[in-house]
Amino acid sequence: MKKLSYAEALREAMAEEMEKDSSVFIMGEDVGIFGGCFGVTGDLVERFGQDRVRDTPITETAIIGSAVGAAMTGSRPIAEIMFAGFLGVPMDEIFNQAAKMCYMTGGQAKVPMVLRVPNGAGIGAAAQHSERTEAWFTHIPGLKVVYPSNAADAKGLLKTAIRDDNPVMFFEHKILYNHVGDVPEDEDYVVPFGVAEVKREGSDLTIIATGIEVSHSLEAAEKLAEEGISVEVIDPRTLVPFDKETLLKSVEKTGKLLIVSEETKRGSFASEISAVVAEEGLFYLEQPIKRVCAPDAPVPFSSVLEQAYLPNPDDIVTAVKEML
Amino acid sequence: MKKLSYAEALREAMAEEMEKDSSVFIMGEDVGIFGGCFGVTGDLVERFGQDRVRDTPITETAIIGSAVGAAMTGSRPIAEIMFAGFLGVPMDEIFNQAAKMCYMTGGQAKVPMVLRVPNGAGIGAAAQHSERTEAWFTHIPGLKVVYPSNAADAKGLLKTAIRDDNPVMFFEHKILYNHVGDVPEDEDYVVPFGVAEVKREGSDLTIIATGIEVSHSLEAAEKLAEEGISVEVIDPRTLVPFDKETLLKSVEKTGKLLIVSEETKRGSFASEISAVVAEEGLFYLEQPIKRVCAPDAPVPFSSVLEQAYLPNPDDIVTAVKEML
Amino acid sequence: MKESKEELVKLLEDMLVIREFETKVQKHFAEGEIPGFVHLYLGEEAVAVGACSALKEDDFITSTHRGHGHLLARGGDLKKMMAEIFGKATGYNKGKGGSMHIADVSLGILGANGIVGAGLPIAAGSGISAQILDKDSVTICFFGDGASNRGTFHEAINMASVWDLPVVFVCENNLYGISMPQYTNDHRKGQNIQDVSDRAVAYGISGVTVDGNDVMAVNEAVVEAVKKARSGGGPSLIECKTYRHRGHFEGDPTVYRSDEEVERWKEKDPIDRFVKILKDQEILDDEGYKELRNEVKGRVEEALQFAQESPEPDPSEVTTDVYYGGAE
Amino acid sequence: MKESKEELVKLLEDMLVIREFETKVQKHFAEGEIPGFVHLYLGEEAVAVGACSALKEDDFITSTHRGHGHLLARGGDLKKMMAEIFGKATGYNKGKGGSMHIADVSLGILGANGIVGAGLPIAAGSGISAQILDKDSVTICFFGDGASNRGTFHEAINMASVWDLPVVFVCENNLYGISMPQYTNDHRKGQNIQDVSDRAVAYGISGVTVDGNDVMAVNEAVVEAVKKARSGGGPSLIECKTYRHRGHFEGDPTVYRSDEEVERWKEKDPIDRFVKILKDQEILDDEGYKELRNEVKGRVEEALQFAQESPEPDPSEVTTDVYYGGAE
Ligand SMILES: Cc1ncc(C[n+]2csc(CCOP(=O)(O)OP(=O)(O)O)c2C)c(N)n1
Ligand SMILES: Cc1ncc(C[n+]2csc(CCOP(=O)(O)OP(=O)(O)O)c2C)c(N)n1
Ligand SMILES: [Mg+2]
Ligand SMILES: [Mg+2]
Repeated sequence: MKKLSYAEALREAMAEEMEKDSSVFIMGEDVGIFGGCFGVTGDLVERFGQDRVRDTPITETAIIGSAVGAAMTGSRPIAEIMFAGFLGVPMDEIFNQAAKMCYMTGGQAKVPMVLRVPNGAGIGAAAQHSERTEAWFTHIPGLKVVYPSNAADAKGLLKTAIRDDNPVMFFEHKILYNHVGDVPEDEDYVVPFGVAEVKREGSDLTIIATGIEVSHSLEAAEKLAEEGISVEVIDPRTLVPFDKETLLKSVEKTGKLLIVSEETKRGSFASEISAVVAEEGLFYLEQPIKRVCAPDAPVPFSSVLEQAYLPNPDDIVTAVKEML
Repeated sequence: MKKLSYAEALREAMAEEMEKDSSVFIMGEDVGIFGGCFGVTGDLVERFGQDRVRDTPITETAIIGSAVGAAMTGSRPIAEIMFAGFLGVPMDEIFNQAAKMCYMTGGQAKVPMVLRVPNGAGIGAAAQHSERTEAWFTHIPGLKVVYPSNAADAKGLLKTAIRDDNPVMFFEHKILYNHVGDVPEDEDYVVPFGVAEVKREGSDLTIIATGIEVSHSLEAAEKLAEEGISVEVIDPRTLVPFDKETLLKSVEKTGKLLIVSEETKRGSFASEISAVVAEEGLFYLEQPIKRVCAPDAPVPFSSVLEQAYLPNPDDIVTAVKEML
Repeated sequence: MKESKEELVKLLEDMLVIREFETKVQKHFAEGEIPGFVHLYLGEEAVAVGACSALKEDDFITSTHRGHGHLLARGGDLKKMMAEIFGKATGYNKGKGGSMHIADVSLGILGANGIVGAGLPIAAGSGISAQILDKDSVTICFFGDGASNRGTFHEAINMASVWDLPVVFVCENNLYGISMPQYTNDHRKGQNIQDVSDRAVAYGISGVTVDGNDVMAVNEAVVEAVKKARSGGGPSLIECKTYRHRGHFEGDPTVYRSDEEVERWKEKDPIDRFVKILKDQEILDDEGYKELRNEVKGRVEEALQFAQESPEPDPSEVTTDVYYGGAE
Repeated sequence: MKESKEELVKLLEDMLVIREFETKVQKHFAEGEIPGFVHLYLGEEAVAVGACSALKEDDFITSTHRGHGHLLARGGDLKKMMAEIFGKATGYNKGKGGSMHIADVSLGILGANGIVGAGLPIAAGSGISAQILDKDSVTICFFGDGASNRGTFHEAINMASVWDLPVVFVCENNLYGISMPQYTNDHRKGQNIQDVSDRAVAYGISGVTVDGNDVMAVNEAVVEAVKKARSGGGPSLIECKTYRHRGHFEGDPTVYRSDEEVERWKEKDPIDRFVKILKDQEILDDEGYKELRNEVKGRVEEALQFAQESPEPDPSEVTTDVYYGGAE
């Protein structure tokens, strides 16, 4: 094990896969000498050269469209889009090209590409640079959707994503970039898709959360434990494929489900999780399924407003208590 | 009352509003002399001229972006995007400009625009011309999302949309265009947003559906009635705002909820509806909430596959019986 | 450039294949045997054939909604194509794609595409692969005049020019995008310039306009651009002025253009013109042409029969191929 | 064009307001008083001022992420601006927008914008309104060199040219989009042409490049373009070559450019240059300049104080203004 930040873990995953496979390359805005807007690509351009770490013009549509073309012709692109709020720009390329190409061609076309994107609020970046947009992509068949909550998973999941033969949406929470964690040293350490992790065992209530909300939920669980309330916290790690078995088993045990997400509530992936349980685990439930989410509003700028907007550990504690 | 097709009803709504308000105009691809890809705009260019019925280049991004600019400066654009599957192209303009402008400016900016778009499958148009994409937009705060299931609602809701001071996503199901129905003659006939209609009363189970699935559900309800099963069918008519009171009241009565949608299941608006009931009406439920949706796959071309892909009245009948 | 007798006759043959194939599709669409939308390539044969004949085996093309001609010119199998258009299990895409998505990826065809302008970034990406994988393959990107107004045109060509990607952008200017004329003197037009190739200036690359109904002219321009691309010289933009004989899609009443205009262009038919040249140069005689046509007709007829007799896909196929290799 | 003494001094004053305002923002950002991202306009003052001074009251502008200068040049209220940048309830956007979304819609400012290139279609739409509502207003659209590589640039200018929309597209070419140079001799560049204005050819409109650090030159070019637009002559593209003195955003270590380059450009400072001209022409003397600067400094200081003393927004404001006028 070594200590790495989430950002370093991501960089290491890319570096290792690029060492191993010369068809892997990176492209995006300011991923070269600038090192990426959040410093994730760092020194990779020095190590692998400008051909394999490509600074692009401001051209999200072409970045993703060309990633599709590169992936179809033998390369394995890792494309970075600077903010999840910009994903509307190359949405057609994701939706109509990357996601559907295999199906439309009757299984002929292989599109092994990873789209890395910083997600979420908390840095005062306001309405167009703070969004959570993963729900859109869970609604697009043909994509896989990944969202690591810690450094080890960041590395292991990104390596799996790069090796996958399908388009993978890889969300990274901005606030997590500097979070440091233990990461296995083994170069072959990978985290498989579709396997949730029970981050904390408990018997009174199940919380499911992704990204930064995993930390928030664990913090809330800790506080609740002091009051004798036992909360189980599940991190699905990948939204598509989604490990519903682990979740259903937990809900069977606890009888209560709280879904925590910084997404705006309506139409969120939190809603999807709720629907899965309402369809396949209804009789386990002793209480309504609660979603603690952001309100249905854009992300405000002012720090006071942004903090009011985002669900925090206290909100989680309150919600849990209401359910008991 | 007069008999109009869904397409004619839409055209009449636009014509009446354009007569009344000279700031209302239409733009889109082939909406002029061609009359619209599905014939909805028809002869409007002859009646209102090329200035107010604007044929655009193939330029979805500029269509929606300019609609935002026009709406902010005193006009009331009605923009047509030819297929709901193309909405990825102007997604940024919808998400980051139309939907957020009012909020970002602290309430200064008014963006009264309607985005009309044909939705859904059933005509062999394959993966990129058959999608249901409304769920994305329900997840975008600042938009209203409308989906009429019949000619009268088409007219009444479109008039409300044109008069609304906010961006409205107006989905139309392709298969419905030729459906003829009774439409009130009154020029001031409008249908308010956020008011569901109980299309058929019943006591054993509640079905909620939009667009073409309302017809399918009513057909299924008819068949089930012959077997003595009493199904209530609800059409929310607008997804945002969503009339949850009507739904919850119905579920309280019947104890069972089936959601029918041609959307691909994961991340659909069907999931959102389920989540709302699992959160606010759980104790009414005697059975798990079932979602009868399209599978998580792109829309296939072959008619055999497309029919297998789409939920039909028989699928609804089967699902209802499983729930009783 | 094509010069030998065999090469020239092959150009004609390729155009005839498209002509006969599309005529068959037209007929059977009208008879209700083909679902969905069909956009025919009739009248534009010289572009696909002139361009694709400039490529070698491991090159690539991207195609459009009007893609049958591109696939055929690239050597697509007539049977699998016709079967796909009929939505049959034996089709290239197992009936999942249909006319608008028909492709043979093994021939380097990176998809027909239902999204206008979507092929341009994909072609750029194929060009990136050549650099990453250190191959000398070139990609031809077909797109329409209408597509040249989309942002993808701008972004993809800009990217290709910045990185000297080996891509040849071939604009099929058939004067319309559905009902919208490419250029007129009033406000109803796709763009405010007569020649799409003028746009090359915006990217610092070379742009030319050629007679798209002259298969030799197309071939000559594309051969040169391919050579340049293959040797690291970067992308080019070639505009081919041509005309579609049919409506935008089958069923289009074409209210937006006059019968006279159609007739004028039919007089410039790329096949008739090329046949005349071959006859004038005594490369082909009446008999030989007839024979060639009959032979082609026979192949297309066979393909039709294959399609008609092929089985429908099994409904269980609906959910396969969502992910490559099967698993989610 | 500006000619009178008052007009010329007003140009200087407007530039000074931007200079002082941005310098204040820089300082207080560094002190941690301002959240989020801040992109300063220092060094580019001549563009906003030269352009906005060509407009009349009911004209419009669209702005960018680097928008303070545009708003100030258009007459924005210093207090409300500073308060917004501080995220206060008294700000233009009630603290909901911040630096990147700051706007005064009543002044015809259609939003700063965090999405690069988003303003171009919005400006086209404002141009459409002029036609629909039969008004003679003109819209200036500011955008960067980097933005000119986005599809929105292409689609919006194409639309504007096709319909002769009254829009003046003003490209602020400050040589970089974050770390990416606009043009170089190698593969690392935003575009393969030296002058963004060359792109006008692609739309059949006029395109010119001017010295963006010369407020008179900018004003002259924009005045002419506005006149043309107002009289139905359609859009123009004006490229202003300029330079940002600071990093892309505050906190940018600017590893991608040399100190010498920065120094070279500081020598071309638009304000110093214009002051020299005014002094040479004896329109302004040292004393007058000092007075003007002090007066401006005072106003900015007042605005700062207002911002600092203003209350934070009430948390309940989070969910208001999602829809215009309140109701869902
Ligand atoms: C992004 C997008 N917008 C609109 C359409 C609808 N559409 C299909 S073909 C077409 C016209 C295309 O014109 P052009 O590029 O000139 O090709 P042509 O049909 O003339 O060969 C349009 C508008 C589409 N498929 N995709
Ligand atoms: C669509 C989009 N892509 C990327 C970004 C991130 N970004 C913000 S400013 C910027 C550079 C813009 O360059 P330019 O247009 O030249 O304006 P400048 O900052 O130089 O004034 C980038 C890439 C963004 N905000 N929006
Ligand atoms: Mg065309
Ligand atoms: Mg710049």
